[in-house]
This record gives sequence, structure tokens and C-alpha cells, in this order.
Amino acid sequence: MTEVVIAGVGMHEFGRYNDKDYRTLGSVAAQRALKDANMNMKDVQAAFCANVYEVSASGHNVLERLGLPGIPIVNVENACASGASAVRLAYQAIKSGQYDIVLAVGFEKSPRGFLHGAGYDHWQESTGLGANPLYFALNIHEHMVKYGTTKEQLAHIAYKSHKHAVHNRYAMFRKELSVEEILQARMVCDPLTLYMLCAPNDGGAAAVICNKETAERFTQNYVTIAASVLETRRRRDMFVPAVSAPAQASYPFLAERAAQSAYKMAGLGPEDIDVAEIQDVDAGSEIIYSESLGFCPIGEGGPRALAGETSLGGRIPINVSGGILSRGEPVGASSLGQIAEITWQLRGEAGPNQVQGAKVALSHSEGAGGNSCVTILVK
Amino acid sequence: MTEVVIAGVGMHEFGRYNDKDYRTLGSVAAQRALKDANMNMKDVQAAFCANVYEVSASGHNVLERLGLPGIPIVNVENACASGASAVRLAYQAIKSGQYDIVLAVGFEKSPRGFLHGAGYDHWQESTGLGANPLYFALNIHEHMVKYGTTKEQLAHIAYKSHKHAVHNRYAMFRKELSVEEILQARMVCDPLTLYMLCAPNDGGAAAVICNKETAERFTQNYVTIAASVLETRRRRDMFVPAVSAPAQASYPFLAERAAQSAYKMAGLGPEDIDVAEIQDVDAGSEIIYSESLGFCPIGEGGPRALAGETSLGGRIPINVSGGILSRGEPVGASSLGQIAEITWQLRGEAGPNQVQGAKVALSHSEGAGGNSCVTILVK
Amino acid sequence: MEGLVKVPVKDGLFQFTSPSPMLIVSCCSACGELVFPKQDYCPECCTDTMEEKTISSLGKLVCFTGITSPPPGFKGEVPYTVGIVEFPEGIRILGVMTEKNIDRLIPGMDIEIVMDTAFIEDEKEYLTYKFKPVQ
Amino acid sequence: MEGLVKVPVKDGLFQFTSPSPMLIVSCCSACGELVFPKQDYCPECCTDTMEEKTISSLGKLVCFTGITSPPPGFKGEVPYTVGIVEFPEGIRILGVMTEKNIDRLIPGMDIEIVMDTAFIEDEKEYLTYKFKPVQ
Ligand SMILES: [Zn+2]
Ligand SMILES: [Zn+2]
Repeated sequence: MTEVVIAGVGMHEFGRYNDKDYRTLGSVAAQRALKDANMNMKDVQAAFCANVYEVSASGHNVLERLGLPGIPIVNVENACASGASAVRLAYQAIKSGQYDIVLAVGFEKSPRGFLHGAGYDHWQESTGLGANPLYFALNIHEHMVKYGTTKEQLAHIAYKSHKHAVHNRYAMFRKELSVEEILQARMVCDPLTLYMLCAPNDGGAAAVICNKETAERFTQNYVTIAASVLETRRRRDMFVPAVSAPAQASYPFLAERAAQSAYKMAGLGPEDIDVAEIQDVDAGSEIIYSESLGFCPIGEGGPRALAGETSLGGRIPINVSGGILSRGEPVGASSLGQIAEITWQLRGEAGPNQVQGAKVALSHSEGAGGNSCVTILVK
Repeated sequence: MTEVVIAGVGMHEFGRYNDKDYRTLGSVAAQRALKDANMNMKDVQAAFCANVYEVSASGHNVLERLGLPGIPIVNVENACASGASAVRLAYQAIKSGQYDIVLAVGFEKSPRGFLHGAGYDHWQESTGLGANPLYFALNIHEHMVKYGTTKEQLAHIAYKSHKHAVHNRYAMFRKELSVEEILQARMVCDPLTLYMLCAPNDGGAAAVICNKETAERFTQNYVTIAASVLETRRRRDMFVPAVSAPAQASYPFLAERAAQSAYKMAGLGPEDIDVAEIQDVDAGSEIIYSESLGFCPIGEGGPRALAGETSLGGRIPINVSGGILSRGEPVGASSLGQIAEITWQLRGEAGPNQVQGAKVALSHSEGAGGNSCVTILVK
Repeated sequence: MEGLVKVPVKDGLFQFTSPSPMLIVSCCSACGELVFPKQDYCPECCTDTMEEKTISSLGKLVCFTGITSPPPGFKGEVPYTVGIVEFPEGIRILGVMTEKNIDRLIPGMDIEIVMDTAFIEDEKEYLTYKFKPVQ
Repeated sequence: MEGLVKVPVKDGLFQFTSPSPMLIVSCCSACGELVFPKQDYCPECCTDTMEEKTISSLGKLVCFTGITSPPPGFKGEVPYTVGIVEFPEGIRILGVMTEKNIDRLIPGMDIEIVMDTAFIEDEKEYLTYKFKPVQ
């Protein structure tokens, strides 16, 4: 059975770069990943490129900067899960024996402010229902009502994120914030304040996916993809851009289904995960997804986080890179950024945010349309 | 070895539909393809959705109309070759045994006028170099200089297209035009007049891709995918958005490389093709590509077309559906439309435009970024 | 807003001419699944087995949020509130609420559906359904 | 256009301050491939083996077209013409021509590179390279 590995990863720092276009953001990330794998574009046999906001042939225009080997290039758009969807296509192409070396690269130069174009119908947008943060706010509010999750727990998630991000050169926000500052910041969608929501920004991230034998010709510093899963919204998932769902819908919801598939594929369980990057597009989502992914019982995500279980040094460190809350979200690049971060964790290269002895790591992304990707890497 | 087949195809008529959004165009095409295959969304295990101009999760929003089975959905963007790129991903997913039934659907509600966002750098656009038709015009002008191709031959291509399209309910322009009308129409980019260039428009097209054994549980009316190839621009291809190329670049250019790969994959040659839909984004492109694909010697595309070789009843009928010149080009749907047309040809269902006894058919699409897809179907 | 022509923000979302406004849903004749807005195919069965129905105008508020900055494409006025209401027929629906802020909203409270102005455009009053706390 | 600040449409495309304007290309030190505009990686070798060079200002016109409607993002004036010129160093380059229409253009004619106004914006004259028939 083909073992599929990540031979190299690279990121362009996430932030706001008025003087750089998406070509630069993407090609810098791709080149860093190729260099990390001791390769160049000539070694690559196919490429999957993840982007949301450019119109046409964006991956072609990014990779052209690094050479024109004439390989098949396909642009992929799956909202926040675009990058991980590209990784999954690369994984499948290697697994099936179609190729030996595939590049996955994500890049975005996000428009400023609320993201548009998430697939809402006109009437949803014009009447005020077409805004992603509204879904995040409603989901966590229901969680607060049902399980007693508190605003202080939400603030703690943002506090933890910013505290960790101080040490991450790839993060946009690298200043520690107090719980008070977070709670007193402008309210965007109750109960989520400005610092509890991620900011769309600019950046790039890439991974070189290979079969193990081929990777070993270039580098010994690879990690294995144990699972790569993409699942899409079902009726019971009240997720962007759904207007209705069955009452008293029972689990599993989208992220839980994706996680269950990934655990099955990897032959592992949540108890085996040493470090995770999950879709903290807002503080509430980190709490909810930490439960959906099986890291704690449903309803206990808030108290467990507050008790330090998900901080660096805790039982299951989550988003110790600073996560999306601190990195910001260049949509097409975001989930590939997670995969770069957990690759560094498994390689012991995460610096001050290193989770000691990390051997199994998980990345989870989830976005508009109802896409959920779970990727599990092992050392 | 898994035999990969098309179990059903469907199109939403290409045209201009101010009262329909992309969700309708895509879901009608998908539903027609599913119905043609005697299936519904519940039978589908994964979907690849081709679109250029929508922002996010467009395929999800299209397929939601037909049910929410929770299957992986990935949106694909490869300019004019988006649809065929989606088919290729579906083909590979079936071929590798990952899935048994995959849906490929393309849809577009094109902006009006010159298409924007083809990947040009700002300076190209602001100085007047950022327009696709300019590349088409330059390519055919060089062909005229080198091989003596004439304006009358170009006009004949448009004449032939419109004549055939009269019988195609899926085409936008269904009125026969005289060679004089075509030559005297407004000059857009010398030597290409308005009627020698395709119009961006609205539409949808879809195909259900299966392994043969699974298809046979639903329908006996399938055709086999003998080849599905995607290649990308190399340095020698002076194609959108390239600014330079080597002097005296020698063949093979992009379309020729893609064709050679496809013929090799199918174990067939151009002499085996009974009917072809090729990227007649303009009249010149049909001439050039008819040569690149091996249907006639380089430089003879114009005279052979004028002699009737590529008309219905000729030696190698090309674009007898009316092609892109008459169907118009809903970018994300266009190449899936070609695949639907040649599927009907192989099934003997092309009505007045039926190529008698067609057993092997080819579709070729080529677009911005330098994407070339060649798909070969056999009965 | 007297004198303005009243039009729904989208056809087929609700009945607004009858005395009590009602949301229009689709109900699957095969599996019973309810969907709002109405659609042709059942999200569970993936077949065109849907029948049009209206649902009760009374439900319970599950959760809510308040919004102060206009999201993209929004044509109404800020601040406003949005909630999810659960109806006795077995469906949860997302909607704008009549309250401008969340101060008086309580999870579990009774909600009725009313017709209200979404926005005014081209001298037309666009109507949408809103969730109103039952006094 | 006296008094306007002259700026290139993009840095690094050409030298426009020297007496005779010249295009800036990259030349691969490994395989000799020439690329315009300059870039860091060789399109053939895929390595960062590129050296900056300028090329001859004289070439031959391969083909051309005339455009009468402004394409998206175009800031200059219609009608204008575009051509592909082949330079003796072994590279073909796409560019706007100085002629407004194609009447006097002949395939194979000698062309020189000149600097000319692309468009005026914010009181700046944006310069680009253009292909001019040698009289
Ligand atoms: Zn049903
Ligand atoms: Zn080189």
C-alpha cells in the first residue's frame, strides 16, 4: 500500500500586504515548500491550487513564477477548506499511483471586511441573513444556552490564541491581549466581540505531497498523511448558507462525521492526537469543534479550555500557533497553513510553541457551503 | 483494469437568462444528466463542479437543490477547460477505484462583454495587452502570414458553425448567417469580426462518470472514456497571459501535446476520430486546433474546412453542434457541453446533426492560464 | 410607508396576503422531511417528492444574535437581531427578528411570524418574514 | 504632456532614462532561455539561475491586430494596435504598437522599441514600451 507523505511545507507570512499580489504570496509559499523538500518545480508532476477570490487561472499565474514544466494544474475552491481539499486531491493522486510528487498550494489576497460571496441567495443578503459571523454567533449562543458556556470561556480562547501567537512569525496578530480587552472590544455579533472573530487577510501556504519512496530520494524529514477527509453539509447541519434544519437534529454533525471518517481511515482516535489546529474562525467555533473532534465531551469545551487543557503544555494543545484568530484567514491558504504548522510540530521545529514529543497531529478546517476537512499526520 | 464510462449527460440550454441564477443553470443540467443515467443525487459518491465567475461554494449551492447526501464536493476552476478538468478528476477517481459514481457539473452566468480576470498582471490590462481575443487574433494572423490562410476561410468557419446550430436547441445563435454578413460585421480584433468570436453567456452541462459495472446497473446507454488529459502551458506556448515566448518555437505546442497524450492513452490516432468538438472560441482557433489535433496537416486547416471536410457529412466533422461560436461560452460549462454533445453523437441521438455511424469522438478545450484538455470517448 | 407597493423579497417564501402570514415549506411525501424555503428535491431522499405546505405561525426561540454593522448586500437598517426559531412541525428556521437589539430576547420564549419591511427600494416596500416575541 | 511626472507602468520592464530605451529580460545562465518580463526562475530549468540583461532595440514584426473597443482595465485610448515582435536574441515579445490602426503595418517589417505614453492618471504620465515601424 502506497504511504503518502508530506516532504516539505512552506508559508508566506499571513498579514496585510498592500504591495504584494496573490502571485507573490502563492509563489513564495510554494517555493519555500519546494526548498523544504529539496525540490524544484521540475520535480513536480501535478499541482492543485487553492484560492477563493481570484477569478481565473490563479494557480497557473502563481506557479508560472517558478517555471513552466507543463504539468497539469487544477484550481480548487472549497471556501475555508480549499487548501485541505487540494491536499486531499493530491493525497488521492499519490495514493492511487497516478503521480509520485504533487504540489498543493493555497494563496489569498482577501477583500477587506465581512467576506462576500459565500453563496447566499439575494434575499438572504438583502434582508440581513447573509453573513457568516451570524452563523458562528448563533451556534455558540445555542451552546451557551444548552451547556452553560460563558463569555469568559470565549474570551479565554481569544486570550490563549493571542498569547501563543506572540511567538509565531507567520501570524498577523502577535500582541498578547487581556481577557478584559477581549470582552470590552466592539461587539460584532453577540456574544462575539471583535477579538473573538478572525480577520480575513493575505497569505500563502504550500505542501509537497509524495509517495514515501520518492520523498526519501529528496529528504528524510517527512511526515506521513494518515488520513485526509472531506465531507459536505447534510440537512441536519445548520451551517452557511442554510436557512433551515430539522428540529432537535441529533449528532453527528458535519465536523464530527469528518472526524469519525478520518479517525477510521487513520486507525486512530482522538485520544491519540498530540496537537491540533482547528477552525477557530471565531472563539465559539474552537469550543464547539474541540468537542466535535472528540477532544472532550460535548458541552465541556469551554470549561476544559479555561482549565488549560487546550493550551501549550495542556492535555491536548489546540491552535498553539495562534490559530486562525491570530494568524488571520487568507481563505484559500488557511487550511494549508494549519497543515504546515502541524508538520513543523511533528518535526520538532515549532520553536517556543513546540508541543514536546508530538507524534500525531490533526488539522480541521470548515467553511462556507458546508465543507469539513480533517487531515491527520503522523511522524 | 477499470473501464470508466459516461452513464448520462445533460445540459441547460446555453443563452442569456436574466431571470435565472447559476444555481438553476447548474442544477437543471445536473438533474438532466442524473435522469439520463437513471440515477439521483443519492447514488452519487462525489462531485466535481466547474465554474469561473462565482466566488465561493458554488457547486455546493447548485447541488443542494437536488439533495444533501453529504458527499465530498470540490469546486474546480480551469478557465475554458474547467468542465473537462472536472471530468478528468472524476475519471481518475473512478479509475483508481476510489468511487463508483461521480458527478461532473459545470455552470456559468457570465458577465457581459470582454471577459475579465483571465490572470493578466495590472500593467498588461492598463496598457491594452490584457484581452483574450487579442491572442486569438495574433495567433491566426501569424497563421495567415505563414500559410496563406484567408479571411474567407475564417468566415466559412463561422458560416458552418451557424448553419449547424440551426438544429441545436442548446445553442444560443440558431440563425444561419451568410459569408458576407460575417465578413462585413464589426471588426473586433483584425482579422476577427464579431461573428468570428464566441460570446460569453449562461448555461450548464453535466456528466455522470462511473465504472462500467456500476453503470450497467442503471443504464445500457453509456459511452466509454478512452482518454482524459489535461496539460498546461509551457514556455513555448504564446497563450493567455504570456508576454513572451522563444523565437521560432518549434512544435508541439500545448494542444498538440495534449492530443498526443490523449491518443497515446486511448491507443488511437486522429484518423480514428469520427466527430470532434474543439475550442472554436474564435474562427481562427478552430482552424489552428484542427491542425494541432492532427485532423489535417499544419497550415491546411483553412482550405480543408472550406472544402467541406469538417462539415457534417465531411471526412472529419468538427463542431457540428455549432460549437462555441454558436452555443456561446458559459465558461465553466462549456467543455462539459462539448462532452455532452459528443456523447449524444456516439449514442446516435444528435438529431439532424448526427454524424452517421460515429464510434469515436473527441472533445478539446483550451483556455486562460494555458489549460488544454482532450477527452476521447468511444462507443 | 403608506402608498408604497408591497412586494415580497422573494416569491414563494411566505403567504403575506392572508390575515395571518405563514411560511411556505416543502414536505417530503416519502420521508416527511420539512424544508424552508421550499424546494423541488428532498434533501434526505434526493427525489422530487416534495409537497408545498404552510406551517404554524408560532414557535420557540432557540438562540439569537445582534448585529450592528451592515453585512455585504444588506439593504435594511442596523442594528438588528437574528434568531433561530423551532416550530412544532419539527423544523428550525433562521430569520430576522423584530427587535433592534437583544436586550429583551430570552431563549425559549414564544415567537410569532409577522410580515415586516425588509427595505425600501425603487419606491417599493420589500416585505420579509420576521420573528416577533409574543407579548 | 509637459510637466507631468513620467513613471513606468511597472518597475523593471524597461530602461527608459537612457538615450535609447531597452527592454529588460532575464537570461538563464544554465540553459540560455530568455524571458520578458524578467523573473527569478527559469521557465525551462525551474531554478533561480536567471541573470538580468537588456536586449537589442530592433526586431521584426511577426503579426499584429487592431483593437477598437477598450478591453477591461485598459486606461489608454482606442483604436490601437498590438503586435508580436521577434528579436535577434531569440525572443518574441507582445506589445502595443505606435500605430493607431493596422493600415501601414506589414508582416516582417523592421520595428524599434520606443517609450510612449500608456495613459495619464493622477497627474502622472505612465510610460510603456511600444513597437514603432522603422521609417
Ligand atoms: Zn424525503
Ligand atoms: Zn534555464
